[in-house]
Amino acid sequence: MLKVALLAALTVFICYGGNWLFGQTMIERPLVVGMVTGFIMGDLHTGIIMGASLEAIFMGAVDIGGALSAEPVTATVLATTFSIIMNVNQKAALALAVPIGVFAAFISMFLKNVVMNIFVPIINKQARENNQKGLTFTHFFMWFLNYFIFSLVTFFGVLEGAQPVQALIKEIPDNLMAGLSATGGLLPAVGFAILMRMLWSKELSPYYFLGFVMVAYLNLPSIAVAVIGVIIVILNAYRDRQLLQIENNQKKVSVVNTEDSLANSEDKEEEDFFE
Amino acid sequence: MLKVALLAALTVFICYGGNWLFGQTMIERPLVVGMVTGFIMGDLHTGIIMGASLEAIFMGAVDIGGALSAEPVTATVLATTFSIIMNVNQKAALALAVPIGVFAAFISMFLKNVVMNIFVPIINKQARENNQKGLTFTHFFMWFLNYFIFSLVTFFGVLEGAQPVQALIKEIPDNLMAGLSATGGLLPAVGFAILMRMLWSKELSPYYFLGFVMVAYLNLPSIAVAVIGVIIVILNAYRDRQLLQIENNQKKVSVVNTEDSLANSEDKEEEDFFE
Amino acid sequence: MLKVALLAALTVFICYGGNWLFGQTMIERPLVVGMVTGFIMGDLHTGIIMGASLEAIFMGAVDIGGALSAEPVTATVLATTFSIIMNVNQKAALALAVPIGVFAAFISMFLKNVVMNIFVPIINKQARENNQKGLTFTHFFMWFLNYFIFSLVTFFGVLEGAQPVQALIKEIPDNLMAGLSATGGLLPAVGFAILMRMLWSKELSPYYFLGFVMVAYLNLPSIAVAVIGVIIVILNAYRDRQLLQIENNQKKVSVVNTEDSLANSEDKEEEDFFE
Amino acid sequence: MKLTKDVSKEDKKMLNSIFWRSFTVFGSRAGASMAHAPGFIYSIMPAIRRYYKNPEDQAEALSRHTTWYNITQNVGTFVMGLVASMEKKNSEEKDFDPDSIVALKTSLMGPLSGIGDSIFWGVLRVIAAGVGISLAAQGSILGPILFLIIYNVPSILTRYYLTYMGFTLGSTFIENIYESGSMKLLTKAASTLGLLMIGSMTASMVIFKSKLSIPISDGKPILIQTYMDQLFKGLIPLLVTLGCYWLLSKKVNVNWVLLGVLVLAITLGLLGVV
Amino acid sequence: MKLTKDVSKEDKKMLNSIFWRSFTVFGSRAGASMAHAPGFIYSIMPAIRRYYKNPEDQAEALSRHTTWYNITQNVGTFVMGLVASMEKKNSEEKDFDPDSIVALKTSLMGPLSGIGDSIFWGVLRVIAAGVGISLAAQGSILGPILFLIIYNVPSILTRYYLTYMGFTLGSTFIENIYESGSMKLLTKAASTLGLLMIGSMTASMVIFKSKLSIPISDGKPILIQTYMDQLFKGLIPLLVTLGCYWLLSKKVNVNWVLLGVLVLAITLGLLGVV
Amino acid sequence: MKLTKDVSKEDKKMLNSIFWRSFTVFGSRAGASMAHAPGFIYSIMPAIRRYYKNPEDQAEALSRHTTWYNITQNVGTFVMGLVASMEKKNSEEKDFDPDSIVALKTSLMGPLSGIGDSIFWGVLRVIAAGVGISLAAQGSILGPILFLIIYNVPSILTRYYLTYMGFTLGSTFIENIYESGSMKLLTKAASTLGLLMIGSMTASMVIFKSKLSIPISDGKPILIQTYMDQLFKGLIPLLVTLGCYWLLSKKVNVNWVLLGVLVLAITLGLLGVV
Ligand SMILES: OC[C@H]1O[C@H](O)[C@@H](O)[C@@H](O)[C@@H]1O
Ligand SMILES: OC[C@H]1O[C@H](O)[C@@H](O)[C@@H](O)[C@@H]1O
Ligand SMILES: OC[C@H]1O[C@H](O)[C@@H](O)[C@@H](O)[C@@H]1O
Repeated sequence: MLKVALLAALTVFICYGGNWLFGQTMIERPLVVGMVTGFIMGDLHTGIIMGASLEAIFMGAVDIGGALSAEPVTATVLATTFSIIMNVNQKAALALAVPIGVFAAFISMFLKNVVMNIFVPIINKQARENNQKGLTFTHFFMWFLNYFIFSLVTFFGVLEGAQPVQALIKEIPDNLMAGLSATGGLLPAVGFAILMRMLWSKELSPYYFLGFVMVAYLNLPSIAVAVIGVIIVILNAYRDRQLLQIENNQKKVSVVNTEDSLANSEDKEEEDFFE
Repeated sequence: MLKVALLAALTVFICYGGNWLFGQTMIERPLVVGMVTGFIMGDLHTGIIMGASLEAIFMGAVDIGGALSAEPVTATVLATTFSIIMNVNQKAALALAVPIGVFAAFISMFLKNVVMNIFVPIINKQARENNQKGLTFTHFFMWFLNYFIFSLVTFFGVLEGAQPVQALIKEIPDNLMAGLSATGGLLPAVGFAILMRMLWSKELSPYYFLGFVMVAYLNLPSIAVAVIGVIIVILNAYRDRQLLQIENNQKKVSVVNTEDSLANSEDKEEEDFFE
Repeated sequence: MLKVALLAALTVFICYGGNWLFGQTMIERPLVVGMVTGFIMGDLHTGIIMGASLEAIFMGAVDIGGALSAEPVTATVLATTFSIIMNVNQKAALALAVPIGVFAAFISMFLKNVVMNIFVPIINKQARENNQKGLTFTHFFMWFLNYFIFSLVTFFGVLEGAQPVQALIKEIPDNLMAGLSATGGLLPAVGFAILMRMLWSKELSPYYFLGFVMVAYLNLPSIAVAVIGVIIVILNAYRDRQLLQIENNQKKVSVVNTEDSLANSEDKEEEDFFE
Repeated sequence: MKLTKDVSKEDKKMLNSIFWRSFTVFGSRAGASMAHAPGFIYSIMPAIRRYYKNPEDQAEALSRHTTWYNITQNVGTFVMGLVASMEKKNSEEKDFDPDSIVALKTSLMGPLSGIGDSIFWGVLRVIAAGVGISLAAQGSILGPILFLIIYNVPSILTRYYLTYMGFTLGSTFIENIYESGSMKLLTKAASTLGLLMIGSMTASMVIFKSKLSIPISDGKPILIQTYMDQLFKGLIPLLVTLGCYWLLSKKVNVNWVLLGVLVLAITLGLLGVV
Repeated sequence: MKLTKDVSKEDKKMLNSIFWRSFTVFGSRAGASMAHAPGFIYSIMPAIRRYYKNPEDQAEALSRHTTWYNITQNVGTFVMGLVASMEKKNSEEKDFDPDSIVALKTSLMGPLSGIGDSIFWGVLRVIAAGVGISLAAQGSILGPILFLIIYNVPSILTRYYLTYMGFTLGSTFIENIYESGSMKLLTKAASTLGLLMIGSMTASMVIFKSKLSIPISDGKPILIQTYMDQLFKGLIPLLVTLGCYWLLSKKVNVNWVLLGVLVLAITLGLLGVV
Repeated sequence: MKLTKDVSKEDKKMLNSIFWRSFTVFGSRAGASMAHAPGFIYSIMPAIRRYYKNPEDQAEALSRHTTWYNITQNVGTFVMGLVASMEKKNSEEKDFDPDSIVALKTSLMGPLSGIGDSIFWGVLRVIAAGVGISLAAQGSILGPILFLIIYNVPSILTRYYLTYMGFTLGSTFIENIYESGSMKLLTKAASTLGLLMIGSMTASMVIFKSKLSIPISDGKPILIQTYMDQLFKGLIPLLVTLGCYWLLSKKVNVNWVLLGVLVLAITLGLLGVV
């Protein structure tokens, strides 16, 4: 069991750490993680199939602005391992993946956002001293430390989890299980809210709802929404450019005509009404 | 049978009169009327079920600008009563509801728009004399009179209609029946035309057709059309406001530049072409 | 067989030649050609049914800017004739129609665009000499010659094709057959590209993609796309007109304010960025 | 909540009274010349009593409102609030033109009914009925109950807040946005939404299905309706509605139009078309 | 009807003659240099005969029109009417520049064909064929007949009214709207609609289906087409069409493009891709 | 290709180095105050070394970039290239304000992440996963492989070209378009697309299904979810997302929001709502 635990932890380290060290190439997604786990645990076929199921389940588990709703690597590795090695029923393993993912997401965020704060003064110091070697080392050391610690979750998860997990599945009340699953469905909202904070403006907010309706009521896939979006944006840009030129021309003219100062104050009033 | 007729007329009075005395709270719709009739006639379950069917049938029976295509209360009360009390086959009762509704709608409009005209001079007089009590009384008396008379239709409908109705159903030629049903489908057009008169302008007419296409070809439910409508309207309003400001600025400038009088006459020509 | 060949050639002449002599009334489309062939070959019913099938197959075979992907008349006449007279299996006949159509399209284009060039100097001469009778004669003679020659294809196709066709169907490798069918699917692209050349502009190109998405993802039929298109165009035209008036006003003002020459050069720069 | 803040206690009492009375506004209908004038007068009475102490002034104000009144009722309270604020102004300022009250009131009827009927008849009622029908069809009493709740909660809230909004925004505001050109924008926005919704209602609620069919020698007959749908879905409902609109815009009386549609439908029925 | 009102009796006769002759305009096609010039000359002859009495002038006018001509034919009558009005003007005014006739004619070919082919080939024919096919598929002769009626009634009406419209609007109008900038708007509107429709035609009429599939050890093979559709529906038709457009815009001869697509399709077939 | 043309050989070497280092940019995350500053510093180091020969200047430049950094990474190289060009300028011009480097960098984070995350997380990944899942579900190893290829080819190309684009466009360009007002247009375009995509992601990826139902005496129970969908599809996901946004906009810490949603979901679970 120790060997399995080690291998599982290693898989997490490779897939999760690797993903973030090498350009977020999405090798952290269940599709890939499932395959890798299957390969390492000696049942590639099961790994691929479970990866497919988990990818669908974790479709909404996006990592945006550092907020993630569920951490897919740990979830996939544990679920797949349980299924291959410990003969946990495949459906039960899938059901377990969501709460594991939500739990792992919290640990990951705690590590990255809170624990790793201890390096802040070090980095500041190294920068002040132009210690470039040091900065490079710190960067990679932080990476190693973070993902090493994080892999321990999986290590102990497998080591200690073998039996309890089986028991747990039977014991966790259905309601709690349903609640944990629901978190996986609702948490992506936070990531999107972070993005919205960056982009939201009253003037453009209708487009948010337009995008929503296009999926909710017209069932458009994201590529179609994107293409329509680009179309809208280009058409708007031409219009905006035309108006910008008119306004720029107007500004030049108004330099000549001085009574404009008066005009502006009137415009203000109107604007207030619409805000 | 007298008791049934009385109860039915009472139901009409309560639901129809009540709806219009108390804020048009839609207690005149078949869903509610069916339930009430069922309760009063002693078979709540049948009432509710028939209300559901009739609500669907009368979905287009809207009362707009005072024009209504079918009067749902009389139709629902009679159909439900016939079905519960007189064991008229439920399907036959539903089929009968549309012509009854169309007929009742004409009576209702005749009462409200023609007969009630007799009160016009009275109201004018009371207003001129600052007779506030009188005005209040007239208001409520008109309400009572109108719906009382109207309820008589149902009263005699039940009293005299018991047997004849059964016969009628068998005798009315199918073609006529189909025609009467079709009126229920086409008459809402008049209500919408009344609304269109209020809002139509050549410039905005495309939106009417857009709304039509959104339902006819994209099968969008009304809530989705409304949301998309609000989105369009807001986006347009921002654009319009921007243009309004530009135009207002221009007007101020043109006060200075006098050759504009010439300009305007040219614009006119162009406009004529587009109209 | 000679008689059949003559009749078939005649049908092509009537339908294809007739279509283009009398206002392109679409009597060249399989629906009509199938019926005519069926009538002439003595089996109207089969003709109509095959016409329906072929119309669907040749739906994309449009003749635009003189480029056509498949010539439907020869294809329909031959397929229908083979089926009625030679008892070629109906499905096989339909399968054969596409390659025949593609082949016939090339011959037709070769005749019209290359061979018919020989008349160019004649027409120039007659015009120079104000020989109106001559011009009229040349016009109709070109028509006759072109479609007469073209009908020979069908004549020999039937005369020589009777047996070989049966053999051919068995011999043509499936792959080649598939390739020939695919040409029918891809060639309309050329016609549309010709139209695009006439209309394309960077500013309006988004509408091309919008039209594409409306069919590909919303499955709208062409009438709905057209109606939505008209709606968009009208709304845009109102906006454009408003802006045109503003710009025209501005031009008049800028005659007075001379520093505008400077302004324009600045605008240029911006524009370059967006192009 | 915000809206009611700056209103004096007495005005609040008056507005609440208008709000309650407004429920009865469509109780009576005085024919084609006055329509709901009696209900409007009854609703606005508290304002008239409050601002005019003099019986002659009250009589004058009451007479003013004997003219045609008809606006979607839970939106109409906006106009009532507005009229209240204008009557107040009229009672205070000597040179206020009382005719402007009726003028403004009348000019708002079209746009407000257009948008109001679209939203309440066209959207809210339809959604509420959708929910209600599917519950009631299974015999559940929740059907009608939910129907009433879904429809009336937003409806009554609208009625309430618009009463206050009309009053606090007041006529100066209305005049201001008229002058600045913003009124055009507001009307345009309302009309756009209204027309869009009416278009959608035309497609969903005006129904026409022909049962004409072409007999086929061997095989089942061909339904004409199928081909009309292929030409353009809902063509007949669209044409009938546009036809009615065209007649109304030519000043044909609405009753003739109603009768015309009725005759048309029955004729089509007798001819076996529908 | 309105359009024909202000036209003199003789001009009406001439326009009717042009209308009838225009049916034959595409009868001949004089290759890649003149295209339908002979048909155009034949159609416009009545105008030339009417306005130029002098044989030399007639010859000049005829020669003028030996240049390339090609416009969707039932829309092209607009240009014929317009040319008639310009020839008239040229015969009356000494300083009229006859070159402008050909210039205007040529400049209208693009937009008018774009919009014309879209509407007639892309919409009207498709609808008519839709109706026709479903009837004919059941063996009914109504299929082809309705097909012809649905297509030709609007088509011939268009041809007729545009003949008059081109003539009555005349060249002054065209010049005016060019100057005022409205021509840009009209062209933009036509091009917008045209491009939209061509886009929709690309999606519905350019067809590509790969039969390539990936074998699965146990289970049925996976169709590549499914995954291409998941990437973007109709990707290949779109790319092929854009490719053709790109080649044409690089002045590649259309015959080479046609040949290229043919070779491509057959190659794909031989390779077992389609 | 075009973009790399005018860049000197040494600058090319530097940019390639930045490109490669940028892959590690998110390797470390230094908490809520610096985020990915270490990775950014490591990535931009080649530029600092190249343009500043003096250790003090290097130290200053390094310190400058110890501030919060976080942008969708394959889009962030645009900022890296831009910063490189600004550091260059700073090293050459005496009166260049080095603060503007950090200011510009920071101001680009929002829009670039918005659009970047939408395109890469929202569109590309979803398409790639769609293809991948359907293959992998049948046990084919092509699933994960195609998933990686479809996602990474465009992703890495973007990363590469944006490095160069940021550098060659340079800060003058950015300033110019800021002044001319075009920056507003660009930001608007990016935000529009971003918001549209986030809206679509809200509808497709935020999931809520209530299992509450109303028991029916005779017949199967009525699912509440059906009626909520009738009111407005995806209402709860929309409200939850808007709620989160509202909290964030009120400066509530994101961790509290996360916790809140967690508690909400579990509570709903315990109450038997989901
Ligand atoms: O939002 C920008 C960026 O933020 C964090 O670094 C991660 O969540 C990334 O996945 C995301 O692209
Ligand atoms: O159109 C406004 C108004 O007119 C009448 O009063 C009735 O038809 C109401 O239902 C409607 O809201
Ligand atoms: O494109 C204009 C015109 O070109 C050619 O004459 C033919 O292809 C016609 O079908 C087409 O309408």
